[in-house]
Amino acid sequence: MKNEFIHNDELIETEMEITSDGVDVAVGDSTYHIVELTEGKYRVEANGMKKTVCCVVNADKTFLDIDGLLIELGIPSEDGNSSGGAGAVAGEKDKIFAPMPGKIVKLLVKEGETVAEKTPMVIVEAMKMEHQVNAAAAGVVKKINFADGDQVDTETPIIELEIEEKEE
Amino acid sequence: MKNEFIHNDELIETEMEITSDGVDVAVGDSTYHIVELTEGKYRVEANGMKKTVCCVVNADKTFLDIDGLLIELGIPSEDGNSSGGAGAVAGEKDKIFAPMPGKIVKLLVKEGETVAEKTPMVIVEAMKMEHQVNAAAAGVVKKINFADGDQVDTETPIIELEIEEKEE
Amino acid sequence: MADKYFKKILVANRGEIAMRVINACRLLGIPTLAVYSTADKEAVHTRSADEAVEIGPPPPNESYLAIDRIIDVAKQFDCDAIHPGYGFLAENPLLPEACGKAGIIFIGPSADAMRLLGNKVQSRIKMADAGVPLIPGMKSAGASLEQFEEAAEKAGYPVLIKAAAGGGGKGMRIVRSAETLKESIEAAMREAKNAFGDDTVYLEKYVENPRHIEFQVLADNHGNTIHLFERECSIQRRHQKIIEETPSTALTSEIREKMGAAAVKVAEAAGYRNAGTVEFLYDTEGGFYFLEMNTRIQVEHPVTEMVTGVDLVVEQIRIAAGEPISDYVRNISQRGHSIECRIYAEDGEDNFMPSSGKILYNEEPVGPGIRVDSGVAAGTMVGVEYDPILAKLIVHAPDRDMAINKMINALKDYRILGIKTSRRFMIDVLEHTEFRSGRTYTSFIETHMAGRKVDTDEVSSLAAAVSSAAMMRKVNASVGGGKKEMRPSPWQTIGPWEIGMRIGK
Amino acid sequence: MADKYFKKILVANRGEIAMRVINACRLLGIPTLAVYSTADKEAVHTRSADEAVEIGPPPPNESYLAIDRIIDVAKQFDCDAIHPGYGFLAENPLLPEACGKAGIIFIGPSADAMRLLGNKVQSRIKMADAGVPLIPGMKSAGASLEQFEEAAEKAGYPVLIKAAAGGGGKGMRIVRSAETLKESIEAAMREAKNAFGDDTVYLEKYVENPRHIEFQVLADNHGNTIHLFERECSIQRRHQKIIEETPSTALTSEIREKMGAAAVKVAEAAGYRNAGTVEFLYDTEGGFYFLEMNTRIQVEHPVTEMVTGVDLVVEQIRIAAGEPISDYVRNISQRGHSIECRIYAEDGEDNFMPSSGKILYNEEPVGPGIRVDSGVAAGTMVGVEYDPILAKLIVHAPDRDMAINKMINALKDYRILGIKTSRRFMIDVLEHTEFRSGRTYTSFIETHMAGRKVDTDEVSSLAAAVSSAAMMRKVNASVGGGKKEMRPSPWQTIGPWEIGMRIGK
Repeated sequence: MKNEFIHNDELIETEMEITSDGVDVAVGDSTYHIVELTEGKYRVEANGMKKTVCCVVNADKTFLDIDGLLIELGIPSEDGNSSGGAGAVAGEKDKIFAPMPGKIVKLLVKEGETVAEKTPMVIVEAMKMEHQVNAAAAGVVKKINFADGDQVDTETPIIELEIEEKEE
Repeated sequence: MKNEFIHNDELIETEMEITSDGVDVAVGDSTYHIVELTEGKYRVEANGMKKTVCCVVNADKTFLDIDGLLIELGIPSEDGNSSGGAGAVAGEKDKIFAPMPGKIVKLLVKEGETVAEKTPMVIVEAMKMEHQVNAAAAGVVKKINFADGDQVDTETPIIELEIEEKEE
Repeated sequence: MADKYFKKILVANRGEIAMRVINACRLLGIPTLAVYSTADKEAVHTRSADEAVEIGPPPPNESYLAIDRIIDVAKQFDCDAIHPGYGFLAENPLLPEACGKAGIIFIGPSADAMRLLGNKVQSRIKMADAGVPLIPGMKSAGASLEQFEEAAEKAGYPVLIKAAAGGGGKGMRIVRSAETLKESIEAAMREAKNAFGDDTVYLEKYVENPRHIEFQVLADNHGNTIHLFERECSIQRRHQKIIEETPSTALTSEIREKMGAAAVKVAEAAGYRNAGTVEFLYDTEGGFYFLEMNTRIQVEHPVTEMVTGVDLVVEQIRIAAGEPISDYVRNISQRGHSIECRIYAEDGEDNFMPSSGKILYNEEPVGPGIRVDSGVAAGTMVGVEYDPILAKLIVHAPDRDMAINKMINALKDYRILGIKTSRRFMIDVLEHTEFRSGRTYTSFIETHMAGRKVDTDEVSSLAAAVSSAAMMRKVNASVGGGKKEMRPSPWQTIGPWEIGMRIGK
Repeated sequence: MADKYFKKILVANRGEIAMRVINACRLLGIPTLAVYSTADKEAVHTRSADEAVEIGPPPPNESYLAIDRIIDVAKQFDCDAIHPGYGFLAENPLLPEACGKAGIIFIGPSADAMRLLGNKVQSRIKMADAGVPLIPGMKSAGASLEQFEEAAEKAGYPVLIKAAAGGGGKGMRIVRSAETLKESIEAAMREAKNAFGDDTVYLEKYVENPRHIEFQVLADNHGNTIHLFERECSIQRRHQKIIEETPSTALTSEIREKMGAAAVKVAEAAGYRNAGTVEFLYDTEGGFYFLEMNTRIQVEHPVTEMVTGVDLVVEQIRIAAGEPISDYVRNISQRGHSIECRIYAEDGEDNFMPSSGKILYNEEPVGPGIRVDSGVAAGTMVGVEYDPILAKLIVHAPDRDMAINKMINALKDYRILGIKTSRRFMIDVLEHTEFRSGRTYTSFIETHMAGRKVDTDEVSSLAAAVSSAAMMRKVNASVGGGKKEMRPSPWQTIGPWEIGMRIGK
């Protein structure tokens, strides 16, 4: 049985075989022996390591807890796209979104301005705290879709950037 | 949606309707409004009473916890039989079983002997404790299938009784 | 039980603190009534109280802050006392006043004490008069930029801008040089205005490498005021406490006694009743300065309970009912060590960005000396309307080293999926040698955790492997074996309502 | 942590006590190795230790009692200490002897102390010499029926027949008249033979309306022996404790001091080291009689931990490593009240008949002052091979009334489905006015609960209603709406293995 997942823009392929007491999952060079303890809770053994990992699947993502570290993987849909995964939005470095629905306190850049990576772009207030959103990459401010005081959701980009192309 | 359950040899019929936030289940004159809190955990409201009840279904029984009280209901199969429910074995008052796999320490009756209800019949040792099994009904000992010192399981009756018929 | 103290207590709060109050009432055999907004129809506190009454739509000022509505419900449902928890109305003097008029007991201090202590500027003046040590700074709120500039020069940079009505880091700014003073004052005023409806701010000397040490106090109506030792709450991110402990590694028994006496003096000077907390800044030379007194039960009260054996919410109820502080409580000592970690809906791997969504999985750690005060369960929707605290994890052990070990294990065993938390971040703090050695200054996270990077790529293979196994639960075997034909089982969605709805359609 | 005491500890037990030891080791940062029989391949202790080694088939004498095998595993996997828990090898002097030969530390008393105290007859003689009060009765085991008859006449009926090697109610019989003496001796001998391989029994006066009060003791290798106050364990069914508490409502501080001193005297007379428990019978006139000393950690040790703040298993490990009892432990006091309820796999509604099967649902209560020591989880198979204890529920509160309320609520919130437990029975005990008033004699259940009838018919409608709702989870909606066509979803079976197997087919 094969599966594919997306993490930080990278595709991870797995191959699973049923064993007498659980499954063996091969990922790259490693094979993980996995036993379900209760629904959502798995014991994993690989290369002498033994861990209990929790995982649930919801919509197009898997949610995992590995020793307190939370990871989400995207599940590609049939047509090859994925909306999920913490890394899924990382491909959209040219768009600045509000971290959560809130109000724009102050825009810190203007259209046409050149910004470096990590330049503070906008302050959004949500849950009674101010959150500063920085540029994920260097570039030029192409478009600003809101003004100070506007309510924003997390779907519409506040600022759109023209990303500087780097050697990669 | 209709369901049937068996409790202490009696059939209980229920009729369930879906509501906006859960289900309404009618049993006899009462209607219970039930909302699932998490899998296996339900909030029940009826006649001003409000309770959290746990219930799981396994094989042909439902297992419930009502304020620490444990109840099992049998689910009748398509052909009308039920193997489940605490009351299911109550129909077999003519057979004396070991409460759990163990060893017969001492048979207290002989074939042909007439016994009253609650007469001690046999002592079985299991889990390092002696358990005395009493007659569930008055009758005559028809057959004894084991001898002192024998290992017994819970499937084969240790003693078979000829039950005295009473006016019922 | 001889005396039940009250007929029924209305719990004017939500989340873990509402559950905490409900549990204390169950302990005393007092029935509880929960109030809830429409967003909390299925919340844990709503379904846990003996009765629950809807009081309005999600925005707090139309529900949890609606004093008139809450008083009406209390009267209608025959409640003779109201417990405000923390946050919401807990420090609003209008609630005890409204209670007084309605003949209902408010479980907390008087409106007057609240007003005095709620104003940071006034309370500083009062406490200075009472001889309690204060941080050098402005004696009153600044009106002009010049006044601020002058005060800053006098105290010496760095200085701190604080909201007069504030708390919890809101409306607070550290200023390290004169150039950034103006913009910091403006930002602080903006936040203060939004958070408290009052943009008054003031300035004081910023103590470098301080610890935040606070003392729990209890005062009854019979003239007794006692302290229940300290809590150290130095581990803060953005001025918000995340890890608290007691005893503090910094205090000698001599200093503890001095600070405890000062805390009692503060409460007495304010004419305080019920449970409160006196906050001090503690410097590296053993000096301590009064910051403020919080007029409510604190988020971090459980660590005090763990080392003293006192149930503070029970004591709040007893004191409100007119009982004197019992001998049991007056004779307490500190026993062992306790640590609390706050479980917030925030991303510890991404600058504590608030997180919202549905809790898909919730498993709490159990075992000797482990306590979880939680306000959520699997299926709970965590929105952005309310305080992002989900739960508190508290441990107790004979000594600090063992308490740290216990907390690290408990954080690993505490499984919440569906929303982000900072459990891994807190594990990294607890495992840090500086934390282990007790050098816990309020700058700890800035100093030691700023460079922290978690490489999730390292565990991505493991994550994908377990995800594969979990997918087995997601696909419906009866549909067929091929990968193409797999589809989600209609029964596998978390969220009970969806099930009824699907069948209903 | 400065000192880890041991490199690795082998836990020679299973169930909740193995988990308890593993948790204490995690607290100290000591790695653990679990041993397990093939029946326990998926048991909670097997998967919780850092390493786990299979040691044999299910029958205890081929696995958990196989000393040679356990010593071999300890040597092979570099364990320098063994903790035996309770039951199994805990009181078998051959284990400490084998440990000594292998250069492994046994976490417990010496073989000599175990031998002396393990023999009830010998230990009575020793303690009588030391001046510890004893119940009148035979000074040694009876050889002939005449000797028993004579001793019974002298002590006066009722008398008690007890196994010399026994404990836990096995091989024990109360005899109220001379006519039933013979058959009772025979039954006791039979049980003793089966349980301990030794049919030696003896006779003593049976004290009517006694309480079972025991004292926890700790003794180190530096000449210090202390007691950690009492536990009252009077609530017993078939001589098996089910509810324990501390402090006892029967003791004045004067009598507590006297009994504590007697307990220390017993431990000192036996040359005892590590943790042990001295059991007394306490009569209605304030008299107390030495019964026996248990040379292990007890099932009910958590109540002592809750009121003293000491971690007894940690202390066992420290003492075994040669550490003196710490000042922290020596300066303890009793704080608040603690109660423990044992959660056995047994039917509280049917004469405590043992119950076996798979645990289908397991939800543990949480909250301030609630502790669960559990050895099971959802999916655990509970068989008949081993001790039927599943878990222990422990509460702590400022006073006894609050502790009782907390325990009743916690028992209701503790949900285990699939096997029977006696939670409802224990709730009924706790709610009984005689329990509430503290009149807890060992005859409590016989006297007050014998007539107890639970009418499950009363709640059968409620049960059927909830069962209907639960059936929705069981049927597969995709198959069709009609009742006839409903069938179980293949994914709804609890039990992870079945899933893999089904797909595999």
